[in-house]
Amino acid sequence: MKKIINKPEEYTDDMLRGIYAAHKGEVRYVNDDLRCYCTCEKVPGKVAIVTGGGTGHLPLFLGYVGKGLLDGCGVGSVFQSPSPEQIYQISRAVENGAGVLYLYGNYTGDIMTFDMAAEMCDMDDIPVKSIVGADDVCSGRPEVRRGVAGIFYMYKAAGAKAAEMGSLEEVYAAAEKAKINTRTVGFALTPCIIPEVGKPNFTLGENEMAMGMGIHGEPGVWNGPLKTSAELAEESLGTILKDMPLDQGDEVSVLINGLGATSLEEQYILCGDVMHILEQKGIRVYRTYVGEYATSMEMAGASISLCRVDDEMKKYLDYPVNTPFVKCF
Amino acid sequence: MKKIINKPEEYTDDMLRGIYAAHKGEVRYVNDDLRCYCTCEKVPGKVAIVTGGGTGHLPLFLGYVGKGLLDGCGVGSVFQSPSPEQIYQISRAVENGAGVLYLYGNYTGDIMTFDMAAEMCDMDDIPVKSIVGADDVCSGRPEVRRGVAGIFYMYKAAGAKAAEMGSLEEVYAAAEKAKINTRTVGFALTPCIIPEVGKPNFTLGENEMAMGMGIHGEPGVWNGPLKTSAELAEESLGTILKDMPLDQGDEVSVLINGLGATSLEEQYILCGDVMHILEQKGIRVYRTYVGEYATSMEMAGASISLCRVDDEMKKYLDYPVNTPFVKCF
Amino acid sequence: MKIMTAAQLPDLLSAIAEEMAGHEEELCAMDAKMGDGDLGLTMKKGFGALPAVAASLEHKDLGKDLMTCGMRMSSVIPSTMGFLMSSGFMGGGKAIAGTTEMTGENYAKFLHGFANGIIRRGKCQPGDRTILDALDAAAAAAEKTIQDHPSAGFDETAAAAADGAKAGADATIHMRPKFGKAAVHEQQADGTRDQGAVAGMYLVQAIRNYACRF
Amino acid sequence: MKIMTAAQLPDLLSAIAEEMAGHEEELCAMDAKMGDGDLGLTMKKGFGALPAVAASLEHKDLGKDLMTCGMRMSSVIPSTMGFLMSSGFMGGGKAIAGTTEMTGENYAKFLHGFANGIIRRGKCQPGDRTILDALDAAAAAAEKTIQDHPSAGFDETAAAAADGAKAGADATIHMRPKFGKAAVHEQQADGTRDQGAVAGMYLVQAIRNYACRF
Ligand SMILES: Nc1ncnc2c1ncn2[C@@H]1O[C@H](COP(=O)(O)OP(=O)(O)O)[C@@H](O)[C@H]1O
Ligand SMILES: Nc1ncnc2c1ncn2[C@@H]1O[C@H](COP(=O)(O)OP(=O)(O)O)[C@@H](O)[C@H]1O
Ligand SMILES: [Mg+2]
Ligand SMILES: [Mg+2]
Ligand SMILES: [Mg+2]
Ligand SMILES: [Mg+2]
Repeated sequence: MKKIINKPEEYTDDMLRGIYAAHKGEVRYVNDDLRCYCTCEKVPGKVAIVTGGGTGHLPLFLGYVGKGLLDGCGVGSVFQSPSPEQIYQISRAVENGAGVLYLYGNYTGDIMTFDMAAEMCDMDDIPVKSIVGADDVCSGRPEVRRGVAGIFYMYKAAGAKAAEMGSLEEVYAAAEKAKINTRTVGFALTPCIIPEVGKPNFTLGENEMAMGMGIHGEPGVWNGPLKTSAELAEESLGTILKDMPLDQGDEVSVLINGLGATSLEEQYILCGDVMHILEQKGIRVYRTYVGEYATSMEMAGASISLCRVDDEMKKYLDYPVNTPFVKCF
Repeated sequence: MKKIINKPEEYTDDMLRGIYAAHKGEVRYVNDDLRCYCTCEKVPGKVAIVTGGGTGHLPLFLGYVGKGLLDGCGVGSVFQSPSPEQIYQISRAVENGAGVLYLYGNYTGDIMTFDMAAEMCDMDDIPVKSIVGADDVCSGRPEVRRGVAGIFYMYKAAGAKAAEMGSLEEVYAAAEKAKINTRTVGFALTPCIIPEVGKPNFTLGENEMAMGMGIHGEPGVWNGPLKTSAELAEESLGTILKDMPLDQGDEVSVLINGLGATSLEEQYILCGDVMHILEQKGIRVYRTYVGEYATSMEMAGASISLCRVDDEMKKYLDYPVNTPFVKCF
Repeated sequence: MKIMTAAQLPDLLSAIAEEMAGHEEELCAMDAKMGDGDLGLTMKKGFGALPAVAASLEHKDLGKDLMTCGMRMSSVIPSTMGFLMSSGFMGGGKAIAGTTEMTGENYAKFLHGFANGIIRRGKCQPGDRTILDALDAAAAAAEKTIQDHPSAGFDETAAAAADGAKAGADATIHMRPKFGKAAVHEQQADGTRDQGAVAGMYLVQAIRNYACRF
Repeated sequence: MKIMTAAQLPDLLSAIAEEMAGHEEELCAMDAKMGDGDLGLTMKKGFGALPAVAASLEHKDLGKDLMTCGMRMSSVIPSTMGFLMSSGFMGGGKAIAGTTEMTGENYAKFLHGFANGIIRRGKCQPGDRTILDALDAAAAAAEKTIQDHPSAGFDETAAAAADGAKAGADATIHMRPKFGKAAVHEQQADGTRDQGAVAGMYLVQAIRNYACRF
């Protein structure tokens, strides 16, 4: 296991110590618990948005806490959920009197955590609404789909609406709108290693890849020989467009996401192939994001997300964002 | 070779096609040559800054072209120099009547390219000054040192001074000031693969790392068993501070740079260890940058840069930057 | 024992923790087949933390003490089974809030509340091949015991519940998984008991062993 | 031939390109020991592009044509040796600008300008274990020939230059590298000729072969 770490069991907390040291004054933790991660900025009357999930996906989840996006994030151990108590404490710290939106990925453990936290908030009369990202087309029926990189668009929409001082219902509706219009397909080329486990979480042959694999290594739709960038773009877009048909003249935002070890050079090669296909289909592109938005530590691979946009969604995407990890203008 | 690519020999141009497609309206190419990369924005009377170097180091070099930073970049093939003709054509396209600063890394081929381009500009009466980044402490005497991630600070200082409409001499002086005050130490954990070569550019044992290795795999000061993050921080800072002694109360900016495959989580763990040591030594930290600033495709490893700052340097660091790849506020 | 007092809760929890620790490797191996292989570890860790929690409480309300223990568990092991166990203890404790004694009748109520806590948290139904299948069968067996013998003690009820839990866990062999990683690796589940149901069974059996020891 | 005309430049360049292609593997192997192993490839590619470039020119000024070829080379092979060869051709061409004939005297001037182009580009000196050591010795040998026999032809001068280049390349065996990757892998350099000097030697030898062929 070639990682720049100290004790594997301190991986998450060592990472957090580094983050707080690097971004003093921008982010802080509450309840004396490093894993209760909050923005330093409180805006009275603003709906607070809280997310959370396991460590190992930076900039997901905590990287989206900051101006124009989220207010707090519960940080679990590697690929593990945060605790309900942590989400509850964060909620209390960041709520501004306008309620809290829980916005996180569709994973059993996380759902349970946030549901329990919502019940605790309920006892404190803090209004909470919950919505999960479930954009990963290859992970089953819409209700059971995992949340992956496409949650970026939900963060973006909800964050903008909250910053515009929308109500809890309006912020929820913005997130829901992004959810309905976003689809992702991802593929892995290599596994990653959970520090405390010390060995790869799955295996792939020398020239093998896994189409549709999840960010924790959940199996996808096929394992087979590595395809070219153009073939991957073609197949992924085919899967997305079968699930969310688009007409000529429709407009989308494109998110090309690197899973960790895949170079930015490759991400742009893939981006070029995706843009080429969209152009051929007469689908217009509004904004293109390329980079690491939801990773699996040092896993090699990428994902492609499309978000269908209208004037309202464009306004959300245009809204400026400035967190220690994510800056959009 | 597990890469998301099409033809290896099209790696650089496929990447560039993706970049131009993703960032239409922000960047463009001139002379009908994809590799002559320029910002779309012309500011009359501003000193133009041109950089260049081989592909495989994104966001270096072209990622630094944009608002508050550079004006153009010559893009070479993987780990190869751009041509003098390309630098010359870019210079002609981006110069705004106030001269051009060539700011690039200290590599033989690149020096020759920029020198030849400067001679061509001279024939057109375009004033050119040149300065190279040479921050890599482990690569020898100051004059022969390679340029690595620390060139970020030179870009930042020169870019801010040019944006403030400083003269060519002033922009050069800002870059030089950053150069004098910046040191970097890097280490690699795994090699990377040049697409057209198809096999790793060096080998390291299962538990082995290379301290001081260059971003093209140039040998460093030792190869040996992988150290912990805290040990790496200690040794790297020791090397830096021996070369550029700092006193208690001195102030620095810190740049933790991932070489490609090393996760952001690990970069922050390393950051935490670096900050801890600086705190113990009473060295204050002004701004901390963590992420990928100069990579080697999918090489695992990291580098640590310190830039000693005074009020002038702080002003340069504070100057807002907005390129498709790099955003600082 | 026919009745367990609130003050004995730390003892009971120690007995459960010991039992779970004894099955660590077995549960991990079962879980590894289907998922991440951490079930034995989390059960040992989660239950291992409870005796100290219970010992620090006032023993004035057995139901509330059980709820507090459950709440704590979700912080110690924030994983699916951690949350389910936590919700079970909270649901069970709530069902007997106000009492200081674990009678047979209260234990039946506790198990019923436990199963409901799981249903609420997991949005699951009996037959979905989960821990619920063990706990639901345990609760039904306990209730039947009380219906048949209203004065049945903690020990007698716990014995019936343990038999029910075993039958419930065994029944999962033939169920198709509906949730989480197991649903994805459906084939591997075939012919084995659900690991969560087995953990639930060990919990109910550990309580029986404690209740019948004295 | 005693004199080569500007119109023959494409032919000369073809002959050089052929010679370089013949040494592709040898130069790559030498370069691989020290650096990235691409030297044979780039020399083949760089010189391979020149005949077509030269053919497209007007043959009115041999010096200018040589400069244009040099300029082009830096775009075709933007690597250290590419820039050095390019600067050599540009320096050599500039030294005989205005002429249409390669006489012995002009060839000596060309080589002198070639060596100066390398010095200017590489900031190197004779003895630094580079291509310059071959070209500088070649230029010196050519100049000596002209000094001794002012009317010596292109062929005679080129023959002397080729011998000089060989001696210069051989002398690098005992020199310590000062530049680039070779300086880092200093030990590996010991006992071998500098690969750049060898490439320079093949260039000068190819010109001799062409000049003496007719
Ligand atoms: N929605 C659910 N409702 C009830 N039980 C569930 C549910 N999902 C999973 N389980 C139970 O949890 C067990 C897995 O627990 P655990 O190993 O902690 O999960 P993971 O490691 O996947 O988070 C399963 O065997 C099953 O009994
Ligand atoms: N500064 C210099 N001046 C003159 N010659 C040099 C210089 N640096 C390198 N060389 C020559 O270039 C040769 C290496 O060329 P090449 O393989 O193209 O370099 P690289 O692949 O390292 O860019 C060396 O053998 C040496 O002869
Ligand atoms: Mg990465
Ligand atoms: Mg990377
Ligand atoms: Mg598990
Ligand atoms: Mg070479």
